[in-house]
Amino acid sequence: MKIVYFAWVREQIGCDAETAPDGVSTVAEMLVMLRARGGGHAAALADESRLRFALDQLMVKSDAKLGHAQELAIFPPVTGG
Amino acid sequence: MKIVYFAWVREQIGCDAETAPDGVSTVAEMLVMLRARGGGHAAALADESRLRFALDQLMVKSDAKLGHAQELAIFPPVTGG
Amino acid sequence: MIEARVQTARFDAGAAMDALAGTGAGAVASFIGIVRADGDIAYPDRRVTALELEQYPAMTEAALRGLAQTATARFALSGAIVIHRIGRLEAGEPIVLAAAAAPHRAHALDACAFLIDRLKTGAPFWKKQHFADGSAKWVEAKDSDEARAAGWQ
Amino acid sequence: MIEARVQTARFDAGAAMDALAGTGAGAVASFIGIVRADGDIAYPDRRVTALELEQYPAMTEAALRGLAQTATARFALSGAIVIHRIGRLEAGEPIVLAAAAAPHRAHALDACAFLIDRLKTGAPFWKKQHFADGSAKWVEAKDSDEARAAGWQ
Repeated sequence: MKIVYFAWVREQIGCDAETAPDGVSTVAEMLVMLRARGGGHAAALADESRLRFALDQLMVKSDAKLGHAQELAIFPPVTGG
Repeated sequence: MKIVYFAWVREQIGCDAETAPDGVSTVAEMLVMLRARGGGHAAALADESRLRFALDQLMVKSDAKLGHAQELAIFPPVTGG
Repeated sequence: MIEARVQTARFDAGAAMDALAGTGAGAVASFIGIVRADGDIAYPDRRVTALELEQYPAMTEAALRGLAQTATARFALSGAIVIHRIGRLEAGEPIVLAAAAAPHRAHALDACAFLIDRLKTGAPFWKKQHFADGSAKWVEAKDSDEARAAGWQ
Repeated sequence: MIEARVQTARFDAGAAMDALAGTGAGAVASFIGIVRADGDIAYPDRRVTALELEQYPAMTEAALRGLAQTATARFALSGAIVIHRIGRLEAGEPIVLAAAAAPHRAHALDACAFLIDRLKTGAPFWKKQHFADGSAKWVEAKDSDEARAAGWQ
């Protein structure tokens, strides 16, 4: 699975997209795994309340199961319009 | 004072504008005077609930005093927009 | 910026919105009313080919300008434009434009609705429908329009 | 008729409204959002010179199209258009157009407000403000936007 980042999440992590670790079942578990990398990952993903998620381009909550999704997106609350 | 008519009031009376009779103090009294002319006047002005009024281009109720107004307009409820 | 006009010609909605966008606003909302071929719900089987718009010339522009000024004060607008056409308008043609510019969207959207709701009950225009069968009939005012306009008190 | 687009170029609001007017509607309502120079209420003393609009490209057009489809079903629209710009936009430039066509004005006006309220909380765009002093800051999402969007449940 691919992970993509946007806005200040992307800037703090210093990366647009990366390959997800295997053996993770939910979005929340993925956050724990990614934070363990430290550095930008730990800083950007520290506060889940400031993050939003999409699985295969559909908005989900952090308890969503990853299932066979191809792409997980992690980003701040949207501010378009 | 000049009286002007619009829409179906104008059509039924068969007249765009005419000079008002003297010695009338309110819009309601003017209606009574005009109805007495019979014909189109009586038909068009029969039902006050279907009429609206403006004195010198400001909407008023039928109890409004004519005062020194220059122009009384009698017309149906507006339907623009 | 306030603009209030009565005219027979078509209006340029894009130019009006550009003008409002140039007032330093963050939001511009607009409404256009159009002649509908299935205009009169009382006569669903009669197609409307055209509307004839009559006005009270001495009163209309002042009424539209007053409306735009009221909206500007009430919603803190940076601009308001109201343009109403008169004369014969075929089905599909635009009749009226009401547009408002404000710092934020809630005021622009509310002002736009306010302008068109109040115009419908307060500006001296009357519509006569011309049907495909050659008949004609003045449009009746709707109670629902009175109710919407009264809702802004 | 549904149109949903993401683009860097300016959009033609007049052409969009003309297209919606041609759907047999009686009413067309539109909203345009514009880059404000006094953009961030958290920094009233810093003038905004430009916004940088970032998107999630794989998701945005589908999100805008889904929004237009939802509005069309909910308000019985004859047409809906949503256009959102991306890239660098200077103060005064239009960002977004949301427009709706319906038989009567209440549905067109409500649908237009629905489109922009839902877009602000549901479409994957992010704004970065560039200030006159050279600093830059991502715009924070507003609770009031969440509340407005939730009001359409």
